Amino acid sequence: MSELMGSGVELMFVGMGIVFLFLTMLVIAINLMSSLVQRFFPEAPATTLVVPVVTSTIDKQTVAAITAALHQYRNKQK
Amino acid sequence: MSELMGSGVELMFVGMGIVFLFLTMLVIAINLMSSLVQRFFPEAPATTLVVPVVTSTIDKQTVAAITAALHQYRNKQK
Amino acid sequence: MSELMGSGVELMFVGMGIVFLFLTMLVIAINLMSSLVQRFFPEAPATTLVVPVVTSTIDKQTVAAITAALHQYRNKQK
Amino acid sequence: MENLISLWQSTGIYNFTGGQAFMMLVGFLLLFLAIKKGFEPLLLLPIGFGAILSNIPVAGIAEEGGLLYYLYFGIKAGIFPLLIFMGVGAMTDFGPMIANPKTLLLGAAAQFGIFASLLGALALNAIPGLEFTLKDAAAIGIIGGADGPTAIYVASKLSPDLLGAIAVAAYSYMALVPLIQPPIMRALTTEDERKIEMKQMRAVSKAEKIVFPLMLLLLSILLLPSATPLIGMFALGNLMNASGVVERLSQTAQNELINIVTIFLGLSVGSKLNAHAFLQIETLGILALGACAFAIGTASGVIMAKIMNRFSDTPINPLIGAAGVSAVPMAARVANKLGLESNPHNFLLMHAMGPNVAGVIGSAVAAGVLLSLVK
Amino acid sequence: MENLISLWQSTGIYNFTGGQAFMMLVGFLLLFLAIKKGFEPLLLLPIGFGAILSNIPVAGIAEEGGLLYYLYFGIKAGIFPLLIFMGVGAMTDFGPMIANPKTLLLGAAAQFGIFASLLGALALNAIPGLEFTLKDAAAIGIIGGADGPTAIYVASKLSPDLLGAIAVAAYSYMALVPLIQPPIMRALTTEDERKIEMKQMRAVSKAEKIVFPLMLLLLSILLLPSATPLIGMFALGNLMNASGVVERLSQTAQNELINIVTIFLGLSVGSKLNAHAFLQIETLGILALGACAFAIGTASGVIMAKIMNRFSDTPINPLIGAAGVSAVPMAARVANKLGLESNPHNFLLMHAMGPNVAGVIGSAVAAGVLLSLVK
Amino acid sequence: MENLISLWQSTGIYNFTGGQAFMMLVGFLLLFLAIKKGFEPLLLLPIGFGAILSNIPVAGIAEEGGLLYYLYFGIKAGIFPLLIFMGVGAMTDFGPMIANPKTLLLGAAAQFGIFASLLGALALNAIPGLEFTLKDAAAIGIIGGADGPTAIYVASKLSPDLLGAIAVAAYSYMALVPLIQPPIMRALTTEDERKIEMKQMRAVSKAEKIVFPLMLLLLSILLLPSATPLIGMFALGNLMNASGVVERLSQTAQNELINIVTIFLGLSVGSKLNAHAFLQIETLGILALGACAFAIGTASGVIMAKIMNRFSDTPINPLIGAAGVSAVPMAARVANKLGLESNPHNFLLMHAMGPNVAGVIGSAVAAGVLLSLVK
Ligand code: NA
Ligand code: NA
Ligand code: NA
Repeated sequence: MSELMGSGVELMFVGMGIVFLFLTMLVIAINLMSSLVQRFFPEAPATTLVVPVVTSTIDKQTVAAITAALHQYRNKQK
Repeated sequence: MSELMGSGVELMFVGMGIVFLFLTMLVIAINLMSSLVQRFFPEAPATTLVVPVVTSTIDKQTVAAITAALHQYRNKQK
Repeated sequence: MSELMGSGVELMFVGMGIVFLFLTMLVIAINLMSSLVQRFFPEAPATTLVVPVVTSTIDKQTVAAITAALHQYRNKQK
Repeated sequence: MENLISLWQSTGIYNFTGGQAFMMLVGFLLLFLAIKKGFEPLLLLPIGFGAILSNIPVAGIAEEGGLLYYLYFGIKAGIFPLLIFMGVGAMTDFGPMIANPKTLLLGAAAQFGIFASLLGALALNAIPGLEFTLKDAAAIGIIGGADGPTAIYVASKLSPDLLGAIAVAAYSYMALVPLIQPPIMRALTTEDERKIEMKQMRAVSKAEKIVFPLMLLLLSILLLPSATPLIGMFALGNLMNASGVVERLSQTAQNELINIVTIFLGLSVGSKLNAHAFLQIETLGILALGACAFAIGTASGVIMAKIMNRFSDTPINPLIGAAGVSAVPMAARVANKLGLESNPHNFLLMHAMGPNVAGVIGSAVAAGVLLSLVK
Repeated sequence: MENLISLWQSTGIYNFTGGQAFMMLVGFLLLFLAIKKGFEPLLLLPIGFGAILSNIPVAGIAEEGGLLYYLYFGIKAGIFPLLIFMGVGAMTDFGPMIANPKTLLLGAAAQFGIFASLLGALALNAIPGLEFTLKDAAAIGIIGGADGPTAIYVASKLSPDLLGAIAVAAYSYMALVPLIQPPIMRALTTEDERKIEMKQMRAVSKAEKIVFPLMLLLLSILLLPSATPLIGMFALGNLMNASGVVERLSQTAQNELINIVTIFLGLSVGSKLNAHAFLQIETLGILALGACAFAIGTASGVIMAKIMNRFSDTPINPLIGAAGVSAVPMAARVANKLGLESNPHNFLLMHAMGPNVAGVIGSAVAAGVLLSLVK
Repeated sequence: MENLISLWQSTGIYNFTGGQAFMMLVGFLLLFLAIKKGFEPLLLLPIGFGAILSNIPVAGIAEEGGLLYYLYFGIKAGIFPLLIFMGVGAMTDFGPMIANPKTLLLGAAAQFGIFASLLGALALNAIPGLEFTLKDAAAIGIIGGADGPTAIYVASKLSPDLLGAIAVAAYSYMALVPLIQPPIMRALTTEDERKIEMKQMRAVSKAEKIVFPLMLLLLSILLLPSATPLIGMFALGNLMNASGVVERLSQTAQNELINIVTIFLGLSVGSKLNAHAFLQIETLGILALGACAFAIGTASGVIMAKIMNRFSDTPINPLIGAAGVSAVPMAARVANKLGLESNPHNFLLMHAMGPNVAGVIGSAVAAGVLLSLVK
């Protein structure tokens, strides 16, 4: 039993050690990678998609048309 | 052979009996459940989706736009 | 080894023979089939779907509405 | 030269047996019915194609190591029909049935077709050459349930040799419901009865739709555990849809998953359409009994509705009794169509959906009885 | 008559054991939590349903030949959790973490919950009747990883008997993150600390997002091969998405495939909720330890953030340390919510996503350590 | 301390063999080609990733009990390539080929690449150290079919050890079609020939498109049953699409199902890229022969077109002969591009689709010959 607890404690130290070691190396690797990529492949940053939320300013009929079209489309898909 | 028919007849009576018993109990259970739900969770009834069928009153250009957009969307999905 | 090459050469002749035989028979079969179908089931040829590309002539608001609707639709789907 | 001879000896022409050729014709017939006649194409097209593939000489597509051999495991283990049942459950709306629970009794009555054709199968044993065991008879009877996955599930457990013929009969007759049912429905009802308008249904709340599948499952657990694989998966699909909290799972169960399983199930059922098992006098018996089962189920449903009409204060149009055989949603549409013929303002579709989905439950219950009593 | 008796003897009522009835109640409770309370419904609904199905007497749905028996193979072989991990990888955006790599350390610190509860499990052996082996303790500890597929993968390898309880605990506590974390976060931080605004992140280029999963995989190959099944499938999904060249595969991995596997995985996990394995004093221990694991992980993350804040020139809001337990994205949302309470202009969501996804990597690494050292 | 040592002894660094490291590099190279160069990413990305995963020391992902071990069953049993073929069939439009059936002969001629490289493989046995059996040679030759699933199907049956190299060669060369073909096409044709405009095609009716797959299947049943698994599944997919009655099954076969199987197939093919099987002089031979196969197939197609042009009253642009190798649709696009270079009004794409899809049939037929004669 006490031996088992000993294994557990050891496992805790080794385990947390590995976790920190691994993630610390990953931090270093990311920093290295980022600077390499930014130097050698200086591409424009990926912009996130912006979806205009304008529904409120559009007359009801248009929305109804879209709903109907989507419904037809969806039914056709099945 | 005759014994087999006997088993069959018995199976018919037992089977239809169970089917009716089961579904009758389900009728009772539904009635009970509905009244309980309606008393203790008197939520607004779920309205069925109404799809406005207004396509005819919408000018052709809008429909064409939707079709094109759907097509693009659909292609993007793949 | 030489025997193996012999098998290979034979396989080549037999193989290409079968491939040509098969596809030639398929040519004949298609011609036969097409004339039979055209005689006995003279249906209108299947027209390919034409998707009107009219997005450019439609005002921006409509397109925005469609985008928003599609987005909502898509999110609902998930 | 040797190669040419060995190639010739490996052609289909050289190796064909009459039985294989005939079964391939059956396969092509099923494809014709599916494509040209629109008979249950989602199932009959893969089944017909499977029948063709599995009867190709030499190729061994349905033999050990072949594709259809592997796919068939999904039927042998009961996995495919249960997954289809889950998808069907997710597509089913129990609203109309909850609004008018007594229509459940119509779904019960229509199961008489199952037991009547079971008896019929045993009676056919009088014909020399036919020897249906009780298991065979039960598997044949289930055709009367008018429910594909249930029929395949029961047949795969009780009488796998007859599976091909039973599945083909079940789906063919389901496609023929618009032809089989109307004459029976007309014969058993008067013009006045067919004109009966039913009062509008109440709306059913979301809570009721969520509780129902659980209640159904619970009842089945308490009374008939042997039906719980079928009813359980059906209830699971229904609950996924009704609860609204796992929309993406429900959509997948109703679409991609059921589509994939349908392709596999159809092909594997087709692989059971081999000459050895199908070209027997038994098959003619199965086809005949299947037609009877549908007819008797239809009649029982209509008669039950007439009986209930006598004791009920709210009127029931007897036509909706015919929808109790299941065959969702064709049977409900047939009832609606006949109703409109007699009374152009009489829309029975929603009212017929109650007995229609009740029929699915009814045949699953009947399947449970057969699975637990027929050993 | 015989039939009736044999039917009665095959009813659920006749055959029920107390344990089965209780486990069914547990199943219904899980359904209630999933549907009514919105607790991780995508997993808890199928798990709850699987618990009910597998405890039905007579039916044998989870026994050899039953549906859940076959589905469970996907867990036993480790296939399901790995496919889910691939889908999760495809859904994960490592952008915020790459923009601010040192948040990875928060994801490391939060894994202390895993090892602390592992020790806790061993300590509980002092209670008579409890006998957790080192494997059991490791499988219990992994609950603290707050990552469902990782917990199921590890438990299926180390302690399959406890799998049901561990999976239920993991998903339940993940759903409870908005309740468990805030008091701990408030207790360990001052109002001023919670007000800290973090500086806006730089944009991360597509090339970095493509290289990252490969780098992660490589590191794991070199240091910890035992973690590569998990990290590898996660990296594969992430690469499919980030590369943009296999959009249709990425979409399928994120949607239909993960949905299908989620249904199957949930049902199979549920099939491990049988009375024999679940109704043990061990289960109470597991539930208690799981709660501790989450609490300790949360605290470790917050404390680590406070320590880093002391040595860092750019300020770090300690609240985002709590997101290091993973439980994506709830833990990040909790951090965001608490931040807004103290400072209405403080949007921490994106900043908390870094430690949040780092926590997934951290627990996969911890899983690798346990799988390779606990024999 | 013991733990630390045992952990160190379980790291990848400690256990790496040179062969594994090299194969991992091959895997990364494939990922680079897929992502950066856009070489058949749908296949080469999963294959490359599978190569990496299967060469990780200690982890055993491709060994018994590992994920790739289980997935590989789908290839060993021939299930994955056949399902992909069904999906490809559903995506294929035979219209252009039915409108101009004699282009089928171009698809026949281009299969000469298969048999020429088969002979080449046997000739290479003259080199000491190389010992290709007839089966190996046949499996290598099929690379010339320029059709991925066919190559994988044949290789898995005839020469599973070479499967990895063959699949990689097949997909790589398919991606290289735009580089390999043009010089050969230019060398074998005159400017005037490349300018030939082809007359507009007739429209093909829906009925013809429905009958065609059945006719194809029937011919294959009668003449070459060994090709029916491939041709049958292809015809099934095509019929599902052309018939229009099972739209939802057709969509699923073309999208989700083929996507799921593509991920699994790619990973499993990658798992055959292990040092033991791949790092052999044979692999160099396979790569060299594969390139020859493509070149010879292209040349045969072009020459056949020139011969046909001499005897035909309607003009045929010899460029479309090159599309006969299959590699759908790249080869047809190459023909179109070269046609436009010589004559800006010459759109050959639709005309090249005929031989292009004929090439798929042609290589399936050649596969059938090999499978039935090479024992
Ligand atoms: Na029924
Ligand atoms: Na974690
Ligand atoms: Na080809």
